[in-house]
Amino acid sequence: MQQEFHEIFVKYHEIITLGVYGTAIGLMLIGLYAVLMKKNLVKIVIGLSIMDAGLHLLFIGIGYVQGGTAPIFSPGYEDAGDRMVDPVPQALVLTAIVIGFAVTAVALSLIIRLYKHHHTAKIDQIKSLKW
Amino acid sequence: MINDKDSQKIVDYIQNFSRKHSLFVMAYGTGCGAIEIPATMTSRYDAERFGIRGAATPRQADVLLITGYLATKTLKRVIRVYEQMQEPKYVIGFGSCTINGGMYYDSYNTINALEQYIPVDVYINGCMPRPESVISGFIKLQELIQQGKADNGKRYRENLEWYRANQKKIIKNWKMPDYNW
Amino acid sequence: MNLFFIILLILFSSAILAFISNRIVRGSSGIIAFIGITAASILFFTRLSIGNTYSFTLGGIQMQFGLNSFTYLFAIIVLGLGVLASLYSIQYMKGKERLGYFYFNFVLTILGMVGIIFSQDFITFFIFWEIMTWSSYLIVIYNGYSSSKVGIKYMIFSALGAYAMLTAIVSIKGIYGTFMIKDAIAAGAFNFTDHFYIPILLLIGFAVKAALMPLHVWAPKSYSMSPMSFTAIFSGAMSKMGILGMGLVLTSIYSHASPEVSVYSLILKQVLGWLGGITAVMATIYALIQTDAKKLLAYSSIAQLGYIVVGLSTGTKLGVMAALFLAVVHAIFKGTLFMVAGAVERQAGTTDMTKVSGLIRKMPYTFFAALLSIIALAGVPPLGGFVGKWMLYESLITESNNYFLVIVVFFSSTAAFLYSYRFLFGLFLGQEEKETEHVKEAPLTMVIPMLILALLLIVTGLYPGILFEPIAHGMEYLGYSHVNWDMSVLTNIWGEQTNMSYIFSLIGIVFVVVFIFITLKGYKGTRNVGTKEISTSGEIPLEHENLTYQMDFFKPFERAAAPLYKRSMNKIWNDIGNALEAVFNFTRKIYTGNGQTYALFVIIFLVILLIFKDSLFAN
Amino acid sequence: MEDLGLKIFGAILTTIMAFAVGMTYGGIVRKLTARVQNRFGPPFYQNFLDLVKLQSKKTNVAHGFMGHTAPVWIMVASITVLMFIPILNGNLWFPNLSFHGDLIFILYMMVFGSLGMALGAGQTGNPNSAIGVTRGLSMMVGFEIPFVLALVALMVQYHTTSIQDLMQIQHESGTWLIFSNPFAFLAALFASLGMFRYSPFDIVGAPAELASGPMSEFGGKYLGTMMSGGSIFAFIKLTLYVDLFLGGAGNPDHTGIWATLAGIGVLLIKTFTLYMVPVFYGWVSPRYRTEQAIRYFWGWPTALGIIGLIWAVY
Amino acid sequence: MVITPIHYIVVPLLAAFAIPLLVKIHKELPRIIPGLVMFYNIIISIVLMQQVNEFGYVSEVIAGWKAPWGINLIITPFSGFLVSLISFMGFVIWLYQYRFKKVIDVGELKSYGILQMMMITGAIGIIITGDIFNMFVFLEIVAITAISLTSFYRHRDGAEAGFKYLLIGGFSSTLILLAILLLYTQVGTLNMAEISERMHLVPQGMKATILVLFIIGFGIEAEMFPLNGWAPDAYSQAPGPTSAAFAGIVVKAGVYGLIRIIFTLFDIEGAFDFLIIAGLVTMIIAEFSALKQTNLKRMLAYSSIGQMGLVMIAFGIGTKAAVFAALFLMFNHAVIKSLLFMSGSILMYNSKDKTISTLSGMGKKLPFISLLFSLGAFAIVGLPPFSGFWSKLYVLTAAANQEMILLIGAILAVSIVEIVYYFRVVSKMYFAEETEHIAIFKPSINAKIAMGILGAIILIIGLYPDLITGYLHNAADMILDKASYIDFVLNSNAPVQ
Repeated sequence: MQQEFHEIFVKYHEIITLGVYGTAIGLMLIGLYAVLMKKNLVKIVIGLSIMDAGLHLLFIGIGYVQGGTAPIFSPGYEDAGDRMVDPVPQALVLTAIVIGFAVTAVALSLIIRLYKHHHTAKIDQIKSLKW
Repeated sequence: MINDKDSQKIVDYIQNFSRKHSLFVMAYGTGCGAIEIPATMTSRYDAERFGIRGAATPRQADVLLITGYLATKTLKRVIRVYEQMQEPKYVIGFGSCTINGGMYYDSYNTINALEQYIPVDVYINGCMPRPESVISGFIKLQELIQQGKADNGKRYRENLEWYRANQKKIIKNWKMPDYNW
Repeated sequence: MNLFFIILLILFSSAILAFISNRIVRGSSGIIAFIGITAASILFFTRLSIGNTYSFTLGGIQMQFGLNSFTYLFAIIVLGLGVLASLYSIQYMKGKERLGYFYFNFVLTILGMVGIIFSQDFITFFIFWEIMTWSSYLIVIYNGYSSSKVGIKYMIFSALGAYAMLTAIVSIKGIYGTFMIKDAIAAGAFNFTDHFYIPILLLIGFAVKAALMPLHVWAPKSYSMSPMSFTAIFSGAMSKMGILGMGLVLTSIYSHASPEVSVYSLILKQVLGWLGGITAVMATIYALIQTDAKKLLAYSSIAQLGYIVVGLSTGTKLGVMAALFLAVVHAIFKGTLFMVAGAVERQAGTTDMTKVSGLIRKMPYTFFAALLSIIALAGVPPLGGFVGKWMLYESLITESNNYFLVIVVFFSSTAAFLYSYRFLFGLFLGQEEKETEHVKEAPLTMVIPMLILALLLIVTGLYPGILFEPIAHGMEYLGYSHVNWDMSVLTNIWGEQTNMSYIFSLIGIVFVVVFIFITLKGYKGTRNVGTKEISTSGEIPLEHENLTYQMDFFKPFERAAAPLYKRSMNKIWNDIGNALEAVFNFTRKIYTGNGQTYALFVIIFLVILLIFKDSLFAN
Repeated sequence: MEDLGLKIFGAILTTIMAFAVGMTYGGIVRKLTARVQNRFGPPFYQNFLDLVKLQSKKTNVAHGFMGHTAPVWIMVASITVLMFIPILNGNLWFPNLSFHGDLIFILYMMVFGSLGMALGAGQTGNPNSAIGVTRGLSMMVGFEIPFVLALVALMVQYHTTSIQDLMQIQHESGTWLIFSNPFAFLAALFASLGMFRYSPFDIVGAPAELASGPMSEFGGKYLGTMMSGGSIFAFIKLTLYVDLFLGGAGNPDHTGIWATLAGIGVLLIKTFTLYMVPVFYGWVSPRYRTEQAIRYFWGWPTALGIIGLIWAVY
Repeated sequence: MVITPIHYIVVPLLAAFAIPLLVKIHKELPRIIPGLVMFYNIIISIVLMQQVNEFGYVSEVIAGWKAPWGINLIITPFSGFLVSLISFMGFVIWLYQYRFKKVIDVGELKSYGILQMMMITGAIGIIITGDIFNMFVFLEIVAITAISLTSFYRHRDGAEAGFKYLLIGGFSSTLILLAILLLYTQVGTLNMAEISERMHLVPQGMKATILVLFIIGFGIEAEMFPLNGWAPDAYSQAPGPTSAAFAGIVVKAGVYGLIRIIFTLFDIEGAFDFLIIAGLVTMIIAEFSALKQTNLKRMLAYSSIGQMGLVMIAFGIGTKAAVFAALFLMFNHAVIKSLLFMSGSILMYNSKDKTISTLSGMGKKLPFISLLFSLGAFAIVGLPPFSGFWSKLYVLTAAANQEMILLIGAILAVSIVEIVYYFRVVSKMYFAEETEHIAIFKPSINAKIAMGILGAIILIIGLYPDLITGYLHNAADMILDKASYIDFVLNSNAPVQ
């Protein structure tokens, strides 16, 4: 099973890479669209999250090495040094996900607060601070 | 060396001569007589040849010319103007009205005899007196001045109480400053 | 410890003390300020001599204090006027609020001016300049919120000037590598060859304080709004700081301009001269329609400063001498006049000439001081003001050949008679009003400084040489050689003379003779009467009737000169200000308040930067 | 010290002469005016009579110190200016102090009296006085402009600010300045109209309107002294004009008694001729309002002055 | 106990998380503990600055992995200066806020203490870390805590400001992360020294792209126009001490990031010019907008943005003198703007509707606060003899050395605008008739002491700037000396603790 996947990966490596990158960038653009165009606060936050997700995907994609293994020196994989996927992006993405989570949490709490005060979640109606 | 009395005489003569020939007239145009003044002053009768000219303010004037009837209301102003003139000063009553009230002798608001309120040096008779008689009146005044008989200011000062009493009879709300000049 | 620092420290500590002491003993700060300024002056005049210098480093910048004969001249003005004004101030400010605040800034202003006089490098110059500016700003707004708008105007223009100056200063540092005034001049910072903007910017900076034409709009209200004891200093001494700087810059421009670029310096001469002339004319014209004596004096100050600038702009010996002489004399008489206005304000409650009149019998000494100063201000012989004017005209006619400027200046000077008369008439002559019956002569400590200054005017008229001596030394420091002067004979380069001592004695003799004649002749028959005893066509004015002619005093002139009144610089500046405010209002609309817009900004900025990244971030 | 005595004598003589001539001119003008108006007119010595009468007034009213000294200022100004104006060119008798003051000084000193009187008039408290003063001062701003333009033109043209030198130049060159710079002269002439305050520029003291304006509170000795001062001043103005534009009088080469008298004769002729200009102008003119007067002076006279100045410079 | 840079991070974090526990012991502890921690921070700073003076650098390797493999903390004269400044400001701000409100609910107090300490920790972390991703993490810590603090008061506008901050901050984090990602793909390392060393390998286009992303990411934190939409709202809605902390701490960290990126990581000359332009535009727009503000704190916020623009300009000039001036500006801005925010919040607290027009009569009601506010106003507009003057002078001199006359003109023209709106407030405070009579909230004594300390610093530095210029010169040297930084981090020839 694993072998099959591996072969498929090797075979369609470029397509998959392209797909991953494309998906990542697409996600980011979708997120961006949501952030810039959607009026609803929640949707904006969702957009932010999608954007983050796209970015994370991009990270992972970049860290991928063709036919890579987990970046762990374990028995049977002593020679895996060349084939290891880059561990750093993964570590970074982990951190970034956590941060993104925190941001989303704070954002949602703020939205609740805003909704309480303004009775709306439309961003263009929440403009008491201006000029 | 001439003594003091003689020199005083000479000085007096010069002073009187110049006073006589330089009469600044404060023409108080109270009544209809004022119409004669321009005629007197201008080309035809030319009073200036006698040194007579108009003065705009009582401070500079020598002669107070009361031209015609004097309403009780006006009297206050006349007295004020008269008192503001500086000595030696002279008063000419112009026209019959200043002598005895003339055609206004029984008017309720016209004074009859000017002399009761301020001393008068020369009266000019007539209603109206023509410029000729005005000039002759002035010449009479000049003669008086030359002789040193025109002592209008002195008379007023000395008989002030009498004049005041008369004035106050006419002017009910007396709010005049005291005569102190 | 160095003497320069000691003097500054005395002033500084007396400022602080004055600030504190008012909380302990009410009203004591005035005395402390007076003592402090006097002590500093005594120390200055007895212990410091011309040529002393002291160098030190602060903030990595080499600085120097020193005293040269040019600045010494201004020290006389500042400290002399400072002592008298602070003496005057004690009674004038008595019973007012925030005395600590006032005196703190008062002394600090003087500290600033003394510091300017001490400074031999641009940085200390600028530091003290700014100290002077903000402390005086704080006094301008002392009289409450109504004056704070005025204060803001003052501060804006001061800042404009100061920053123009700062630009020039740092440019000098950048280009010639020095902050020392002397080194900069020697290096040719002012010689117009390249970097011609440096002297121009410096001149703009000084022109603000000297209230030169387009930059003068702060002055009238600032002068009239601040307490008069301070305005004496403000107009008398502080405006001279602008003259000090202008003198320094202009003379070095004229003496260092190389022949091939001297045409620029000629243009500068003309431009400055005409600016000065127009300032004089316009300020005079506005002065004579004022109804507030303080404002009148304020405008008159501007006009007088215009003359001084005209004198400086000539750059000739006589012209500069005239300007410096006028500067000193202006300090004297304008100091006196503002003190007079203050005395009237204190005693009668207002200086509005439509409300106050006929104070001459009530405040005879004040009137005497005012009379002498007004004579000097109008430039009528034989007082000091005339000497300055004479030299100014002679220099314009004989030396710099600027004939039409003479006419302009003369016009202003003639029109100055109008407001001079207006001032005296408005406050002191005319009917004695019922409202001012209670008025009494100002207290002794207010009268004494006024009289001292007024008498100085006589001295400077009779023996202008007393002032010529320091002026000549100062001019020699500036690079003029063989400055001729005489104790009381004024000479122009064509050889014509005016002998002040003859004039003085003749006027004196004739005055005494005629005065005795007119007093003794008919002495008995002469009666002194009050102002109610006037010939009013026989009418006796009622109590409430006002016989004083004060409104629209120079209406005929106003009508005749109507085109001159049409355009006011004030209006132009206001328009500029409004336009700027509109711009500011527009810019803040950028912050729409919509978070999404902000996000859009970010993305747009990102996209723009990415598009232009290669040109922006090339190696 | 003998020299000083002589000088003082000369000074007093000058003053007396100026006074006498001024008063007589005034009388003659009155007479002439009367003749023009088809009147007989007062005698030419009428002004003296007026003066004596005024001085012999027994009572006087003074309004405080400034009011008291107002005539004094006029006299001071008149006599001081007189002392600084050379009456005859290079004459020993009348040099006075003319080497110790120049045109600029005289320009300023000439307003001294007006200002002094204005202050005196102000103290009287009479509103008419104040109005008159404002009119007078405003008008002064008017006529000073062409006047100064003319004077500056002269100074520039001949590189001197001394009246004595200007006279000398005219004497040496044989041409009067009126010919070498007619525009300046015209400007100055127009200015003189305002200076003499004859009609149409007599709104200052407009008798019927302002009760003689600044003088309205002065009588007796005050008015008399003012009159004398004014007479001297009239002479001063005329002499100044003659000195500046009409070649002056007197010959520095002949300073004998007869030459002096002849010089005075020439001076009288010239001054009288000049005096007639404002007088004639006045006879045929109604009165201007103040602003009209000012505009008048700022119009053609100023233009002429500017032309004169340009003429002088180039 | 040996004091090492890690204490900066560990101690406050530990304290922050200990607070919820300590509350159980005593109610007052959440108030006091931040103070102790801040004070400890100051001690660390003093000790470390001594070492920096002695050896030039102090560095710490975390978990024994030497750079470039592990994360290292490094204190150079530059970062040491900033860290000391932040520590000091942190302490002063704590002093100010201690008993700021007498009655406050413990939950709030607790969370406030935690957030604030984390924010300061984050800011310090940004500065002392040598690893770019670590920097990102600290930046996020700062951002999240700052957002929370902005909306700390649970009123309407606080939440709004917080949300805007969050929205823009989200972009910031995304872009920085993207930049780090791209950078990593190019150089394969996250250690800043090593990145810098390998930077020449990166193709030009890529380099510029990364730089753009970084600039925008950090520019948001550094309040660069047009990325600063969040700033006025956040400043004006945050609690007073937090506003002060924004000006004194958060922005400093943002600018540090920007400077570190531009000066150390990249070798692109164009970035300097860009900084000048961006700074200039930021300054102009911000100061212009400030003029017409009615809310005092918002006005101060715009002013703060303007000041940061000036700092950017100064860094953009790029010479040693300019960098020195920029550091001086940062110092001054931290001190003065904090003072202004502190005193301003008290003034606002006492005015009816937080507008400038209701400030009338404050000079009498709150003389000390008003005096300090005026002092701050005078100092920030650069009037001598206050400290603001010197920094402005140094900036201008540095610009003049490059003959940038127009730049000088622009800076000074904007300063005039600054003068106008500050002096308007001052004159309003002192000279306007009192319009509203409301109960006065007197600041506590410790707040007065805190403000007094800042005021004294302004005065003392103004009168004798040499006290601080030595450190600043060292710091400026370090910023420009990229090679020795790289050399030090990678070769570790300085003492490692």
